[in-house]
Amino acid sequence: MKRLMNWRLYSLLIMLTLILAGCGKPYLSTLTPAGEVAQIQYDLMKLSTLIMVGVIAVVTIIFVIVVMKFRRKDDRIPKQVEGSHTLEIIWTTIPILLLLILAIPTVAATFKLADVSEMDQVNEDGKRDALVVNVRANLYWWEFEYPDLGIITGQELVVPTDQKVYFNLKASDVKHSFWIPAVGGKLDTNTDNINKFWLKFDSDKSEEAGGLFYGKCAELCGPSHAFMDFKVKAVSKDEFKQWSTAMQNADEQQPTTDLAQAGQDIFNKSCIGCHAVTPIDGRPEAARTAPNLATFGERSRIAGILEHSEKDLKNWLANPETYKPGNKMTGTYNELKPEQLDALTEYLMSLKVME
Amino acid sequence: MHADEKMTYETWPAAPEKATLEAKNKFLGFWLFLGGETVLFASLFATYLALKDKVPNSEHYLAKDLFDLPLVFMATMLLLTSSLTSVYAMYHMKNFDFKKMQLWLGITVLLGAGFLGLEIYEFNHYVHEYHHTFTSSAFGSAFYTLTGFHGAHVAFGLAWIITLMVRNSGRGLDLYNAPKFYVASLYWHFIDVVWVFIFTVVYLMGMVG
Amino acid sequence: MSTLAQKKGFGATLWDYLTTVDHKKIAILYLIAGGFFFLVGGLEAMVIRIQLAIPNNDFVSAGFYNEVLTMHGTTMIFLAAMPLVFAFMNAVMPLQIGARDVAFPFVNALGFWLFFFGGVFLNMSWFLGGAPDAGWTSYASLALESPTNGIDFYALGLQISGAGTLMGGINFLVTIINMRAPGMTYMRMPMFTWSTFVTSALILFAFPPLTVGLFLMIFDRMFGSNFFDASAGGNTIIWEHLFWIFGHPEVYILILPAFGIFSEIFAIFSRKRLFGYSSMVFATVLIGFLGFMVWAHHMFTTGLGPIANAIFAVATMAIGVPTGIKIFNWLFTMWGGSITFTTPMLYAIAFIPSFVMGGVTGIMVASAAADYQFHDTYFVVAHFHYVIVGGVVFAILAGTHLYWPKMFGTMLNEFLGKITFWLFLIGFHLTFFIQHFLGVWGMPRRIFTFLPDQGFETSNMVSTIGAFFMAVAVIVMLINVIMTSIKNERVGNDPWGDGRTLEWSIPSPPPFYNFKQLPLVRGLDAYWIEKMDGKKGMTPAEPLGDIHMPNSSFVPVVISFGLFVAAFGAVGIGDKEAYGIPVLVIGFLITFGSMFFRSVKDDHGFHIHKEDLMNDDDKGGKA
Amino acid sequence: MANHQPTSGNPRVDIEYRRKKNKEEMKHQVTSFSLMIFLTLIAFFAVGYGYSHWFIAPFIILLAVIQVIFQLYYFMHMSHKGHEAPSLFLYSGVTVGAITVLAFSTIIWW
Ligand code: HEA
Ligand code: HEA
Ligand code: HEC
Ligand code: CUA
Ligand SMILES: [Cu+2]
Repeated sequence: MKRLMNWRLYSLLIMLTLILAGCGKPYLSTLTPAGEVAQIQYDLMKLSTLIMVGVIAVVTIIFVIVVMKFRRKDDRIPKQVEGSHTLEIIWTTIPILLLLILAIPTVAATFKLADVSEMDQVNEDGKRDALVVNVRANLYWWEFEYPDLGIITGQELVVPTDQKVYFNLKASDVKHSFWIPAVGGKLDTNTDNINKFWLKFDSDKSEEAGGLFYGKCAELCGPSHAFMDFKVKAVSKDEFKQWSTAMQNADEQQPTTDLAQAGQDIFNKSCIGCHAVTPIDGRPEAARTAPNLATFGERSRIAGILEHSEKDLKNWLANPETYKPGNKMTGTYNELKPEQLDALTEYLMSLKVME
Repeated sequence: MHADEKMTYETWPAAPEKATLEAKNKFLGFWLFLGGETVLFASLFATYLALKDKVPNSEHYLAKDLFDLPLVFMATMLLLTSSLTSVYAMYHMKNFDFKKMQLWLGITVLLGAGFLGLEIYEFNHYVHEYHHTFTSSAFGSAFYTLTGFHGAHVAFGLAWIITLMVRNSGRGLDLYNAPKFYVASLYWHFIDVVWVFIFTVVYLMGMVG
Repeated sequence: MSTLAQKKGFGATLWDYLTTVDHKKIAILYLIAGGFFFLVGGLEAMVIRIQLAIPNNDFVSAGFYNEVLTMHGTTMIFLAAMPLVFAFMNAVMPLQIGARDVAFPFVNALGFWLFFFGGVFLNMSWFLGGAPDAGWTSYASLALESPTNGIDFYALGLQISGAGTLMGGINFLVTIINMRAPGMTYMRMPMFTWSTFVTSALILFAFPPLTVGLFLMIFDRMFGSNFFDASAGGNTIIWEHLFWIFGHPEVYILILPAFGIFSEIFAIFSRKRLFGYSSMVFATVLIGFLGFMVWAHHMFTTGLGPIANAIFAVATMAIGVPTGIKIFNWLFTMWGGSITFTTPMLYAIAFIPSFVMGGVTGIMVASAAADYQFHDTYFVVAHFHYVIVGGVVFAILAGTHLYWPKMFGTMLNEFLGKITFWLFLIGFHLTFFIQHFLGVWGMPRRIFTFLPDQGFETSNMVSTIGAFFMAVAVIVMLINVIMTSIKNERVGNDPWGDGRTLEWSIPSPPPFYNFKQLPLVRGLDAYWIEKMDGKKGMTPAEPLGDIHMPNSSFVPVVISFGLFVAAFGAVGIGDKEAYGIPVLVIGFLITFGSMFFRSVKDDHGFHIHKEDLMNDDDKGGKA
Repeated sequence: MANHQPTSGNPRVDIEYRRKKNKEEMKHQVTSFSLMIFLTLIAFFAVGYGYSHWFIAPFIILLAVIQVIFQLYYFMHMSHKGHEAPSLFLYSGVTVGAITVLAFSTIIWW
């Protein structure tokens, strides 16, 4: 009997762990932490879950006893008990102790995660060593600016692994929230101020997740809030170096085929007013009203959600509204004919900085 | 004691504002309401403090450029004095002297109206001299909302006291209307309390930057 | 006065309810209106769940989903849960303290009608261009951008109904402080009365910040001010603070009455006095107090900085302690008792594990650093539905069964009641348990759909199936209500047999003056004490005398209607429509005119004479 | 019941006594009024003379608080018996309000 119970409990636990870890995707789940921040938070989650399961267990045990043992059997009037001081003291102090066990690491972690002092530190050359990314959230798309490197990307954040990356967060229209679940908790992008925090991307975990983390907008921001996804490419420090150098040196890319040339012509007529195609964009923020497309050919998604295929790109260009209701591109250019779509697709897909 | 009993000088109780159950309820209910009003005004003050001198560009006037001490001082004196006159009114109410109560209430109303007049003049002045309006900046919005809420309270208090005076002018004091007068005077004092903080926090602290 | 009424026509009954100032009838009005809005909010919940059943679903569009989502939250909190607890407070609290009515019967009616017209106004948005779509929290930057008039309806509607709630709160406070029967000291008040007291105090202090916040929102949207416009120096965080300074106490405004109802149920159906009564009182007050110190736990990710986050995290956790005290006291009320499993008791029993699960996830999200992960995910959705549905809705359902005989004089069917219970319980856990996992797997809340291949499919389907169980449960309950009303088998004073407090000492439903003679209270559980002493009823504390009663009045409806009209005017002004200002003025004229009328016209009420009371059989609840 | 005042049995004497009490109280009221005016004057003068900001702000707020206490306890009679519930709720309101003001002036800094 006891064996059976044990066995049941054991399998139950295994099942629970499986559900807990198994179903979450490594590129998305907070239960597969892929960096220091997420790890700290995961540890807190585990600690609190442990305490809470304990609390629930105690309550459940008393509960079951009470409900089993004190069912009405006869018409006697039970003794009218007023209370018990001993019990009161017990169930006041034990919860306080449990909460202290949770509160201390909570406070420690809160301060640790908010420590961005390195952002202001400069070395002898008057430059900072820390890698800083300015994140600007816009209705349904993200812009990532590397102020010290002078480059800008849209929709896809590229970061080096195993080092702290610091973020300046803000929104240009309404409030959004910047969240890469597997790598660390979220922080809001406000319209009023700049929020700062840091994240760290673990190289091994990143490999397990396929080198690509899912990022999400976590604050209701309008109809397409559900689709305000972005992706994070975590690469080694060397690769990051290569990438950023390539970005810095990327000139305006010249089309290699006639079709792409035709695409560029259309683009320069209808789209360039909003979209830039070089990673170095000197215009002020307010003028940068659309994702930078310099690396579009190397993207993993279109508009954050669609597959990176020619078919999807044509669909998107033909009718963005179906894919992202309320997006800010719909209706800003003339309807595109199939051959124009072909040309634009050819051109856009050829936009790359890494060869 | 019933609210509709005819009262005389002899039978008039010491605390007419709390002599019947209805009166006690009204008295307490009104105090609780003032407790809520405290939070209401605190929220407005908090908003004002957060938005003080928050303007879109450097062309806007700030608190220290706007305010005019003598004007505020006059307004303050009017309102403070009106608080005292309403105390006089309640003093006579307790002594069952209806005529004198009405007289002092009348003075209170005049002082209150004077205050309101000054406030309207002041707002007008800011709008025309400084283009400091409700819509010109967050500072403007917060300033006019806080002072305007107070001004609206003054206006409402005036209307209330006048209504009471007119309605009861023909019939003198009884236990039905005494609590009404008392509660109205509490309201009036509360308006004064709020003003004390407005002139301190908004005007005086605004002056010193 | 049409008081000792016999059978009346429909028109007369309707007029009776439109003009009533009787707390028992107002309770019924709250029950009906709140119940109606609960169905509306539930229907909206079903739309949410159907839309989320499968990935990339197009049952509703993105924009419409946001409207449904916002209205679900707003309706449930403001127009369903709160009025429903108000229904029980109105129905029961005056009886529990041995009062003949609330302190301000007129204001009580006014409070109801303001709530009602505010709620109707809010829902008019569906037909007038679109409902609000910025979430029930209506965060300022999004709310200002929202293209339809929805947000205007939200701000104005909540302003009107909020005024009603505030009046209700003050009214209950004064009633409890001033109108307790002889012998009913504070420490002899039933737990439900205590929770009404603390809840009302929370209302008194929590609603003004909401009022201010809504005014700022109205001014910004309709009158061109710049409170939340960063480019003009404004700041959206002000709205967040104001909303949550209100919003957090609000959740305790909902749960404390629920705690009160359960306290009564545990005592009645265990036949035992509430264990640790004084610590229960203390815990209730403490929860109310702490409720004002923790609001920023909804804003951990706003960027307030580590100091604020740490302080608010620790303060929030502290609330677990008094709540725990209550949980254990309930368990030990049952301990050694003689438990019967009636429908109300089933809800109360199920409430304990359900609420504890919701409460402990509350402590988990209170851990600021961890909340950076939980915030705005389905984990939070799971948390608050566990406390709200497992706490508040269970209490409302339990209270409905418990107090139905007291309010209507007939018992709801126990068999159907238990079917409702089991369906609802199963559906509830099925719907919301899995959402904890969805949250930590990375599913944000307030998304109108989700993409496949993120691991969300199965769990969302499970959740939707659970919601259908709840819907069926609610439908069974509606059938129960209809059947019971048709059968209409009358019951006596104390239909559950083990009533402990004063309300069970008088007929069901009580006569309109409640107590022929005010009862003398000799201790906690006043009626139980008398029963144990072998007495039939309460000992009167006064000789039979005339009873003073307030007059009915139609003015509350008119006052509220005036604001309803004025609100349309305000919306018009926001749209720069020509009709705006005149309509606003007409509305205010109606309101202030009727207020003026009310204050100028003396209303001394009337007296029921001793002789009439004596003729009134013994149905007048001899004390 | 609150309307049962201590009586000497002779209504006339009582009334005389009460009138005298009222009169005395009215004197206190006038005194506190003068004090309030005085405090106001100090506040305005302090600002008029332009002392340092760090001194003036707390100083005039203190004056305001004192003045308000006069209002509450004398003008609004909170010093009288039967004001337990009013003061409980007023102070609760003040507490909530103070927390609000504190929060708005500390954690909305940008
Ligand atoms: C009835 C409503 C209700 C109740 C009672 C509660 C109760 C609590 N809530 Fe909840 N909450 C909501 C309704 C409610 N909440 C809603 C609606 C939201 C979302 C709003 C929105 O964003 O839309 C929310 C969101 C919310 C957040 C913000 C999450 C986020 O958005 O990121 C937080 C964070 O701290 C929180 C905490 C708590 C805590 C600590 C309690 C505590 O009071 C719980 C205390 C109870 C227990 C702890 C269980 C019993 C205790 C014991 C058995 C003793 C032993 C226990 C321990 C030692 C732990 N709640
Ligand atoms: C009192 C509060 C309350 C209650 C009782 C409920 C009850 C329910 N809620 Fe609610 N919910 C909120 C308050 C509440 N909710 C709030 C505040 C939010 C946040 C909103 C926001 O983000 O802004 C929210 C958000 C919310 C979400 C998240 C949406 C999102 O983030 O995108 C979901 C999703 O599952 C959900 C589901 C449900 C369900 C299935 C129920 C069920 O328990 C409902 C059960 C009731 C029924 C099923 C009745 C159905 C009745 C019928 C079918 C009969 C109809 C027929 C006639 C008219 C005759 N709710
Ligand atoms: C108003 C300015 C505007 C114009 C003009 C415009 N776009 Fe866009 N475009 C946007 C915005 C805003 C987005 C982001 C939409 C979203 O994700 O919500 C976008 C997104 C895109 C994307 C997906 C971006 C990515 O990073 O995945 C592509 C590709 C694109 N646009 C191409 C075009 C082409 C081709 C044209 C011209 C025919 C064009 N755009 C014209 C504003 C514009
Ligand atoms: Cu951006 Cu949600
Ligand atoms: Cu909260």
